[in-house]
Amino acid sequence: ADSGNDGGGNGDASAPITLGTTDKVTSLDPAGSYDNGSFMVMNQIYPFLLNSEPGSPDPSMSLAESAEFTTPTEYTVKLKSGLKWANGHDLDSKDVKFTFDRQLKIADPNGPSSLLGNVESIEAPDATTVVFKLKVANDQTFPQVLTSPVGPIVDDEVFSADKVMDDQEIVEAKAFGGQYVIDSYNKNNLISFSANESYQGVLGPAANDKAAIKYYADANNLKLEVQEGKIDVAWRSLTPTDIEDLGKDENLVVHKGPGGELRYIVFNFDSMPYGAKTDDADEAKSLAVRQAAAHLVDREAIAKNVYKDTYTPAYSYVPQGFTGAIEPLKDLYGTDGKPDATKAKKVLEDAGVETPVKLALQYNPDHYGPNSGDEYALVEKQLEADGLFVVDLKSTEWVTYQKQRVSDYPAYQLGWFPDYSDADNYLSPFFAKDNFLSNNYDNPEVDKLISEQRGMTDAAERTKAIEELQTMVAEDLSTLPLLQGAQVAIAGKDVKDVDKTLDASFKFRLGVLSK
Amino acid sequence: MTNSPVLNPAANAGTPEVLRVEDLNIDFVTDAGAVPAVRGVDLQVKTGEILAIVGESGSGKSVTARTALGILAENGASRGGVYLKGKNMLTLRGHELREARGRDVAMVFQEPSTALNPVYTVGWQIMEGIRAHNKISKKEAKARAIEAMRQVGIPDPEQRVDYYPHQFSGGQKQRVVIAAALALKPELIVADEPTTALDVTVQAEILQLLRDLRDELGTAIVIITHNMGVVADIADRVIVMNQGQIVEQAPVIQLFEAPQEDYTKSLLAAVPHLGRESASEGLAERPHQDAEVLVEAAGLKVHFPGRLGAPGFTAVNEVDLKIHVGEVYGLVGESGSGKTTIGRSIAGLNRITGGSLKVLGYEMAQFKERTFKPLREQIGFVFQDPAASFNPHLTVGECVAEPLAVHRDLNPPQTRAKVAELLESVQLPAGFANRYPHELSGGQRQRASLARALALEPKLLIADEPTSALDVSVQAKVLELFRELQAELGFAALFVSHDLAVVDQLATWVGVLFRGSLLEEGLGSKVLANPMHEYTQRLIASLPVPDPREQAQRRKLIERLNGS
Amino acid sequence: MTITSPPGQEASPLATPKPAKQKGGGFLRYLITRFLLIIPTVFILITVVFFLMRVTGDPITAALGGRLTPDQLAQRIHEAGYDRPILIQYFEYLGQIVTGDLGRTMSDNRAVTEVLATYGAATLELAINAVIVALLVGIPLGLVAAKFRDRYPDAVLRILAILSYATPVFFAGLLLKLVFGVWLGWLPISGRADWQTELELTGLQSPSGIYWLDALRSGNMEAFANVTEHAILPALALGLLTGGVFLRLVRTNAIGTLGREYVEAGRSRGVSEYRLTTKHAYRPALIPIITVMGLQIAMLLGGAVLTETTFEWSGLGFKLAEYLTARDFVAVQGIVVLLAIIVAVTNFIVDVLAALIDPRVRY
Amino acid sequence: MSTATLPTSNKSWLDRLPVISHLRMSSGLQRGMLIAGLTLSGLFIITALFAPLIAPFDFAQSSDASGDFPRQAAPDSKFIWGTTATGYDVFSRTLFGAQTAIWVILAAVVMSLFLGVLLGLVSGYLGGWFDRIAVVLSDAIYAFPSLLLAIVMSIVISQGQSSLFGGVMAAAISITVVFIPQYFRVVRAEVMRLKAEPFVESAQVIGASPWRVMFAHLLRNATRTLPLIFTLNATEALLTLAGLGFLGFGIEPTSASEWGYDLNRAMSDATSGIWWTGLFPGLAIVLTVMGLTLVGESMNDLNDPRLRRFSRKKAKRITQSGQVGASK
Ligand SMILES: Nc1ncnc2c1ncn2[C@@H]1O[C@H](COP(=O)(O)OP(=O)(O)OP(=O)(O)O)[C@@H](O)[C@H]1O
Ligand SMILES: Nc1ncnc2c1ncn2[C@@H]1O[C@H](COP(=O)(O)OP(=O)(O)OP(=O)(O)O)[C@@H](O)[C@H]1O
Ligand SMILES: [Mg+2]
Ligand SMILES: [Mg+2]
Ligand code: NI
Repeated sequence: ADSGNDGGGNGDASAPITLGTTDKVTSLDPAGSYDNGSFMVMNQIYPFLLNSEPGSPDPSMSLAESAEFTTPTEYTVKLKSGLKWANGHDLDSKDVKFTFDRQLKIADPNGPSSLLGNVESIEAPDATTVVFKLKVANDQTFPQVLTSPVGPIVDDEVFSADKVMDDQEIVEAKAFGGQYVIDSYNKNNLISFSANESYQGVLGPAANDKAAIKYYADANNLKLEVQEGKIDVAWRSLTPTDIEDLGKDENLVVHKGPGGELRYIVFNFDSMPYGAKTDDADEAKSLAVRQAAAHLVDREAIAKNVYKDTYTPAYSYVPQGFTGAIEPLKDLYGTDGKPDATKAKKVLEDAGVETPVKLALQYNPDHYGPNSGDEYALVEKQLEADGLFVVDLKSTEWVTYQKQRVSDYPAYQLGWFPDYSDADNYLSPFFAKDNFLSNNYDNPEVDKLISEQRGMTDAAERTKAIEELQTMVAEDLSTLPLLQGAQVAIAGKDVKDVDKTLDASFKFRLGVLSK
Repeated sequence: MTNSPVLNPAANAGTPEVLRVEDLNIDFVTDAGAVPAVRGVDLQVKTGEILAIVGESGSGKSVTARTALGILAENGASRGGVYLKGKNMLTLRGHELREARGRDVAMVFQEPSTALNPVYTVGWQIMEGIRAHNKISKKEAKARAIEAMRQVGIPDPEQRVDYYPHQFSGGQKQRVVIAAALALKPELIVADEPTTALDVTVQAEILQLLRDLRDELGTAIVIITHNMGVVADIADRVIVMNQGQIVEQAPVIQLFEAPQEDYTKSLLAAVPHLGRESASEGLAERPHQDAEVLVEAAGLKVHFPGRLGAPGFTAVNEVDLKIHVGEVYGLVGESGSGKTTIGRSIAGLNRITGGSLKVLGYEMAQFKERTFKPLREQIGFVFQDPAASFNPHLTVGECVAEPLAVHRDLNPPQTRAKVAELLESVQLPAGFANRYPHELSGGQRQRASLARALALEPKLLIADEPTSALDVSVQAKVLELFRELQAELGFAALFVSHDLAVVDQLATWVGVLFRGSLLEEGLGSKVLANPMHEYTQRLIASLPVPDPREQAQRRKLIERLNGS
Repeated sequence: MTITSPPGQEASPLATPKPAKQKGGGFLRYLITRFLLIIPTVFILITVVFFLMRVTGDPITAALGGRLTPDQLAQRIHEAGYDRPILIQYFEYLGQIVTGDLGRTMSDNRAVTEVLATYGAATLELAINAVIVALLVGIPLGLVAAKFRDRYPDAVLRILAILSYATPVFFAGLLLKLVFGVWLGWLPISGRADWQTELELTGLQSPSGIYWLDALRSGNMEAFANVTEHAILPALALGLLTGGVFLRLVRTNAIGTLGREYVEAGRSRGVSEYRLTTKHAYRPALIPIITVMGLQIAMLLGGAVLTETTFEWSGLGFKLAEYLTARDFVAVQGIVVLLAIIVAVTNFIVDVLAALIDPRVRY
Repeated sequence: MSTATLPTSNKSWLDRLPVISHLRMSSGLQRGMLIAGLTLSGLFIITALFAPLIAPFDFAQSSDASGDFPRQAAPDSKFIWGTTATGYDVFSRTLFGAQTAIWVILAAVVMSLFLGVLLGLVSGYLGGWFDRIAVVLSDAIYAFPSLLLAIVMSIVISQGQSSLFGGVMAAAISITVVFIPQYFRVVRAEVMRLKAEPFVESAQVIGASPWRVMFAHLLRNATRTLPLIFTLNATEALLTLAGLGFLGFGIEPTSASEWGYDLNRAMSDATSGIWWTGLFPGLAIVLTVMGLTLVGESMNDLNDPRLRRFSRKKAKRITQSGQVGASK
């Protein structure tokens, strides 16, 4: 197999693009994985009904010719006609129905089927029509769901209806319908792609004929290889030091885009100081403690010192760049986004809280990157700086962390990466009743507004509701947002259009890159 | 060949000398400081002469002899001159030294098993020396190796040349070592205790071989030994060493018949002589035979299973014997004949695998440590190597008190008193109780060991070669003590030894063991003077006596036996 | 260690022993007995790891990104069957293993057997390279050190050996990477080949997975050069570590044998010192050395985890560390089973080898 | 070795202490190596003991009265070995790393010593099915790559918790489990050998109970070589700890300073030209392990008469100076 690697050839579209990453693939089967690494590859090889064009987070028609609510609980998608899979099979509504039925049936523990929680059933009345019957009416997030990890459409003649497929089987059956097909697949080591002639989606034909993804376990090696020009683009999880260093390299360009990742401290309303289940339970005092903490944290310092600005300060529950995102915490706490010890002291005094407040804080060292330790060491310092808090900082490994966080930790670190690019994905999982945080936060007004906004068909009205929600939660401080992640890709100078794909859809599209 | 050593022409003056040592001094540096090993030694060896160097352990025999090859341990330093055919081996270096080694002088070691490299064939090892000195082809070298092996009397040398050392018996290994030494026809062979590791019967053969070599090739031999019998058997001239110095030098007959120095006299006096001082002298029948039987073996069998599927080994086979109260039973036999195994079986250290063995009425076939334990206080045990039988971390007093601690309930002062009493009974000062075992000499340790064995006043004592690790002079004293104590306390004893003379001195009733079977039993004086079994005859004939004239007679006897 | 000849017929005057060739039917028996000993070792390790891994938590919690409520989590664990009695799971697993089915990994959904085949080849390649380096370094230098013991060559070699042992693979790796990769730019610092080469080699007909072998077979010398370039640093890092250990081992044993009487006997025959070292001392020293080297295979595999991680050598050790982090116990157990078998088989081979080299061993 | 070298007990107790007696009997290069080893090890121990006094800052301190520490600052007069990406002082962290290391080493080696010796003694002396099981088990564990075992153990034990004590104990226990078989094997082999020694048999024929034989007679004799294994295992413990830290299964930076972890974090620094964050912890590991190994190896050589060495020069000097006659 002679890839077009014979040097020279600059400027011609067939120069292969190599992407290096540390994000591993769990499974190529959309039913079997729910993580960034797998989804990144799926984005290259599977078609979506709706997908976001480079540069925009909003869904546009891809396989779909049209998609809309035909009744409040029926979302009807019309497919383009004459669609084909790379292996020559027809791509029609049967494939679509099969795809989603299969997700629901398999419901693999590692899979994203939970995103289809609102789907009652799927019907395919004819070859180009698919009707999604929904449980909740007018779900404005549903189009986004179709672009999410649960959205890749698979070939019903290849995939099994009730079992997660082996990657190799998928590759051998050429069951691809995205911009690319996989030529050779060496799991979590090397994947090589070539453009899919039969792709008719919104992304258009790939800007290069061939591409490859090389996997690294250690970001440091990734960094060295991009520096040496062995790969063209390095994507994600470089350490701040690496990024800074690579920025100095004149052959490389650091590309930054908005990030959907949010990092915050979660408070458990039962067990935090003065929490509902503590001996000296007092709602007002407990609120004061959270507020004082909000007054004291210096996000800019963390972003700059620990992350060298690869993260930005977050003053909101919805990351900047999303429709409806505002920064309520900037106004409510500290002064101009800076910490303010006097305010913190006052709020504690007013509530009659004895200082210093003892706070047990947990973070996780192995899931959110190696800098978590540094980050929380700094948070500890900031909280303790003025003698208002005494922090008992501990770390726990991910598996135990996940089991214990709900029951055992009064306050702890958590990060969130969205399933799809809608502000709702930052609100309902956290602040609706019985959310996955299980931190005993319960504000009926918030709960009500959350379920209402999902059904608001008027975009402006919905944006307002989202803004209002952010302010309400900022007052309650169920969680304390600290940082928002940026997307960083390092590419050789000769690589074009990297910035195009670094948008708020958080989808890395190999197809836009070229040399 | 019947020429007597006295008549050996080589002993006369006028023949050229091969080796001359002048004012040799050797010192070693050790942890404890410097050790003077050799002091002002002068000696000569002439062509065709057999010179024996005798002396007690540590007297500097080996160190002196090795300088003839220019071999000295790293931590040693020498002064003086060792002239081998005129070259000073102390100052010779590199190539010249290698030239001399092997060609002019060769060495035969004490332990043939360690002197041969286990992973190469014997032929390879013999050839190596040949090829180191001669530029000849492999084939030629092999032919010469085979020739050398034939010369030392190894059957089928053509095949055996490709055997590995472990495929030879101990005596054959020693022959191979001698063959390797002979291969280059050196003028001097240094043999450092070449027979000590061998059984007497084999020893006789090796000594005969050395003598033949001298006679046929005219090779000069320096033989180191502490066995006066060997000296009497083979030497032309004798050097007696003590504490690094030469005490006396004389032709062999003169030395034995008219020793000049006190040290030599005492040394000779201590050597046990077969047939003299027999314990059963004048007895006609077995004493104590009506007394109570303490140990009774009937068809006793001990079999050791093999490892990893290898066949096992029957060490004791169908042995019947009885030991009566107050009797000393002597057990002799060559190495590996099962003597120790019988002793250990009686003490419950070995399981028996067949037949019956009653010890103080207890059937050992149904041995259980718990039920046997009460009987243990009536059995004492003296081990061969006194150094190893004491726990190095306990004082002698603690060691001797050990049986008391286990079986008697004494308070510390009582124990101390008892220990002092015991030490006194073996003629050791009470102060020795506070010393550690290694701070005692070998003889003192064996006395302490005896004290421990007798602490509970046992009815039965098992002594497994209690003196074979000791020098003759020390051995004589320990044996004397043993005899006195036995007479005084009247315990019965199983006395195991491979030294017939020693057994005869102590035991009235003697059993001869051969490959696990008891060949014959009887009064010591009878068995040794008038052996019934052919094996016993050979055994006794092979034992060299420390008297050159008598030994010359005995050698004729052995030749006759061999001829038959 | 004292090698004493086994007890047996010693000299006897009445009959000359018949030394016969000892090898024969007994050897097969020895082989089989020794081979059967592999089974308990492997079985024990499987069992130990099985239970240890179950204590560490379940893979489902580990895999999910903190998006589920505790109830949902419990539900999913239940569905996957990880809340059943552990003994039932254990016997189920044993039954599976016996049929040669090691299951599928939980964290990336692959057949464990496939994982073993793919990454096992890489580890094998690394181990072979490292052992070659180690032998080339360890044995000659060890003999030199023994010969010159306590003189300067020895002191220098020993310090170097200790240094190589004292430097953790990852630190050595870091230094090697910095010097040869970053500063000098001579050698690649990670992976087993450039991605283009790798693509080509994996695309071959029935690849062996050992890249230099595949490159040679394909006849592509460029690929071979590329593969070799990549192999150098990892082989050095791991090989030098092991080589240092070998050096010390050879030195100690050679000194031991140099002090033996048969060496003295050789010397007394006028054999040269060079020959005494290389022939007399070396061969007998080899027996304990081989035995201990067999045990070193475990150390080598341990070192391989760190080496593979440092140099991104996608072998078993590298994968193992990853799967451990993911608490993917199906994968971990599979790898452990293989490692256990490798270790047990190596020790078996070593024992047999030692027995073959040592003429004294009778079967 | 089959002949025991007996301690010369007429010397003062000081001279009989393992290391000191070794130092006295060494000479030449061997002595040089022993002294170098002792110096390095001594440095390590002193650093560990007095880290809080010597170190200018705490191991997790990133600011002082004059403000936040610079990040990744090159060595200068205030931060003599520079600072890390978190602003910790490399010098202080390296010093405190010695403290962590020594805790882990001590805990691990002492625990494995205790258990391993006990098991080896009982198993070797009593034999039987217990012995057989213990041997197979320990062989299996011994044969398995120790680092991997330690990783698994550390996950099991710590369950991911990071407190100082928890972290240190988890590391220590993981290492303990790996080491027990080593002590077990050594002691058991020694016991098996000693069991056949006449002094043990002489206790048996006297009728001493198994417990008495084991603890009064065998224990002291069987543990003769342990100081040696102790030092060698200490190095292995240290390397295992560093390996754990490097792979991220070790102790968190805010609970204690650990060299392996620091090295891991320094990997990306090093490739960015920031050499000081990795070099010093790396060197600390190398030097400490070297020191301990040198001590262990020298002791090994000196314990084994075959390996012990006196120079011919020294012998010459002594003979020539004629002081021989004087010494006893
Ligand atoms: N390498 C050495 N280092 C220290 N001392 C030594 C060394 N070799 C010999 N000696 C000492 O030199 C003295 C003479 O030793 P040598 O071996 O010559 O005795 P020997 O007469 O042959 O005794 P044996 O009959 O026991 O063989 C002894 O005290 C011995 O301890
Ligand atoms: N534990 C054992 N396992 C296997 N064979 C053994 C064992 N103990 C002794 N033997 C063998 O049994 C035979 C008799 O041994 P024993 O020790 O009784 O001989 P011995 O007559 O005391 O010899 P020596 O004079 O050399 O002490 C020997 O061949 C020996 O190798
Ligand atoms: Mg001697
Ligand atoms: Mg015996
Ligand atoms: Ni030994």
